[in-house]
Amino acid sequence: MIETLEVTRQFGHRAALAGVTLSIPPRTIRLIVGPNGAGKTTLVRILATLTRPTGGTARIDGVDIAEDPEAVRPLIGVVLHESLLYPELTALENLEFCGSLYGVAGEARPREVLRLVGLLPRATDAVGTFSMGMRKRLSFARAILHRPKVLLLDEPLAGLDREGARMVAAFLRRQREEGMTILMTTHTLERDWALGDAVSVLHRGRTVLERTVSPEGLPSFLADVEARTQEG
Amino acid sequence: MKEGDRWGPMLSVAWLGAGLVHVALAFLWAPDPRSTSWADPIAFRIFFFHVPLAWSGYLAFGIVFAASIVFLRTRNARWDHLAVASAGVGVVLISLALVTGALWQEAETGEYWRWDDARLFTTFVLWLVYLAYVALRSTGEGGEGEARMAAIYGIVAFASVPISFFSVRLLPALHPPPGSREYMTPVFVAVLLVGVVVFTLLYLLLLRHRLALLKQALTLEEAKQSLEGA
Amino acid sequence: MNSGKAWSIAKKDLRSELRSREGATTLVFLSLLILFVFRGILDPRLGARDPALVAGILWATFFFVGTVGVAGTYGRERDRGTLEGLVLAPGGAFAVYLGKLAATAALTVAVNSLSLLFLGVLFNYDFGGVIVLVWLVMLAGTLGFLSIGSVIAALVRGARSRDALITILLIPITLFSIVMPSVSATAALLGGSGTLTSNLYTMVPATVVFVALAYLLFPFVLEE
Amino acid sequence: MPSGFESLSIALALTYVGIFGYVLYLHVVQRRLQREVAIVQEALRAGGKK
Repeated sequence: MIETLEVTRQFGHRAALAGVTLSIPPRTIRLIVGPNGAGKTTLVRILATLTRPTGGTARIDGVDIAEDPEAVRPLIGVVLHESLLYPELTALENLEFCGSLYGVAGEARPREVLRLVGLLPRATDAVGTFSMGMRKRLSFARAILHRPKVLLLDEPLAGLDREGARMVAAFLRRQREEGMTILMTTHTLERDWALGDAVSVLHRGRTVLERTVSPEGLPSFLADVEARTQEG
Repeated sequence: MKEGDRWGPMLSVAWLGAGLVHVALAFLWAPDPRSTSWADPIAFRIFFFHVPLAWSGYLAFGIVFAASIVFLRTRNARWDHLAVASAGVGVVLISLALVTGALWQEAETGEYWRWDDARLFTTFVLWLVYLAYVALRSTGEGGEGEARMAAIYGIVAFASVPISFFSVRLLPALHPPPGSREYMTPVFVAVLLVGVVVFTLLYLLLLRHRLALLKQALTLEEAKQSLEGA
Repeated sequence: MNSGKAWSIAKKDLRSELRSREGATTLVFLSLLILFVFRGILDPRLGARDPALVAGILWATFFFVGTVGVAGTYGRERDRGTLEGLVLAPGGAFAVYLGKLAATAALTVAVNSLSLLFLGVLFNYDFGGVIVLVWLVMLAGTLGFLSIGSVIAALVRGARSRDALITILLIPITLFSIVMPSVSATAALLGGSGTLTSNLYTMVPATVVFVALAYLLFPFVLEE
Repeated sequence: MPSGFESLSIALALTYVGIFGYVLYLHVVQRRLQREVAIVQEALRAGGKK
């Protein structure tokens, strides 16, 4: 469960986020759409307790991220542009290290998540030898290693080929079935439209529009977005 | 100075007046001929400038330290601006304190610099630390990243001064500074206090100038951005 | 602060280091380079017997090896974007500090020990029975230096001119609080006059204060 | 070794030259920034943008 109320982030007179209000129930995938520089990455980083919000409040499963970031961290799995992986270590060593940070001991869970993303055969290969797509899938495995309640994904499908994107999409749908709350930013709405349950539009740091996804609803939605972001 | 600025001119006039009084007193004060704790009675008067300068330098860096802590807590850019301005003024004051200190040391002992004079030594450490702070500020990145970096360094740096003082003071090569205290007559202390007031006023005056300059730079930055953005 | 996290990070850093050996080779070559430079300019007959000079050479080497070592550990994490993974994990920022400090200290102390050996060979200088105490002073000084060196290295990890910045920022803070006391302690040992205690006496509290500062400030340091 | 009086006057001179030099420096930079702001604002107005 993710709830934010008028979250802002600014320094001096520059406002990266001017007021983001969201409410994302469990078992849903929320797409966050907006041009580059609208504040998508800043929003993910704030919810992931990597960046401090300047104003407003944000709660993950009821825990306020500003007041108690330590309590939020075990609840969230994060996938950023960087893969958070060490190239000189093997896939298994990376996951075991990450497991030790989250109190997940041994190889069992790491092997399980490797199987989930189809990388079990490459468990003992150095991550440095992995392709971009394989690293992305490994960072998904890393994100769910400690069984978080919420997944925060910053343009997770960016740079993936069709096959890679299809695998990640299937993976996310399965996580949704298991009760995960998923927030995912994207700037290629056309391709990811079917994946989301609802879409929030971010424009100049503000949430300006929200719409539940329906298969044929894309064209009308795009028109509304165009209208809403013109007079901004 | 902006027109709505009542304080500026008053502060400058007050400083000029007090400054002249201080210089006059420093010259008129006659040392007690009997006491022997300094070699050259005339040059000793540099003390009336060295100590107030060093004091206002320490004050400046104390404010950088405090402003940095408040900035880290509140993230309000104003405190960061205060820290930058105070550091800039502080480096100037401390540099003058070092120069006058060296001149005074030379008049006393014939050497421009002696490591075992604890006061000169800690003033030098403070000067070095805040040159590094100013160097850090001029990496030119600007924005919150640089401000946060500088705030944290401002705290660590200020804390390192007493550490350096105690660490080196106990070195065998060092002995406590020469000179007994019997020259601290009431008149002497009075002149010194006037000096401290004068140079604290000076610090505030320079700080206002430096803050005004910073504000100007920010308006320029804002104007440029609105030019690009529009 | 969760010590398990600190221990895992230390183990990971050392494993990465053994796997890539990138840090170790740089530091060993740096140490050799500095010692060769001193060896080049000093005629062993007259120069190298003076304890203060030998102590000075040693600590110049230790200072730069420490600076480059600590810069590397945070620099690599920042450039590869893996540092955020450590911030994301529960257990607090201080655990990251302790974990990386332990790994860097292990590597730096190893290289500094080699430097003692290199100096002995290059200057055919016999430390004699006092080598163990000299090593202990090296250990104390290195830990003291790295305790604040890590904070500064982590602080400027993202700055453009970070390598220059690290040296500029570290010198004023560590020169008088850690390096000079270490030099005079080492010189005292090599010269036979035993005022070792007064210097260690000053370095230990300095290190304690630096670690306390790290505890208070590291959450802000790691913020991006 | 300069006499006591020379040291004192040098110290005094350096102190006040330093102070007024710094004030002058701040003043000069302030003037330059003010001119730049005026130029940028002019460009804004000329461009007819908001």
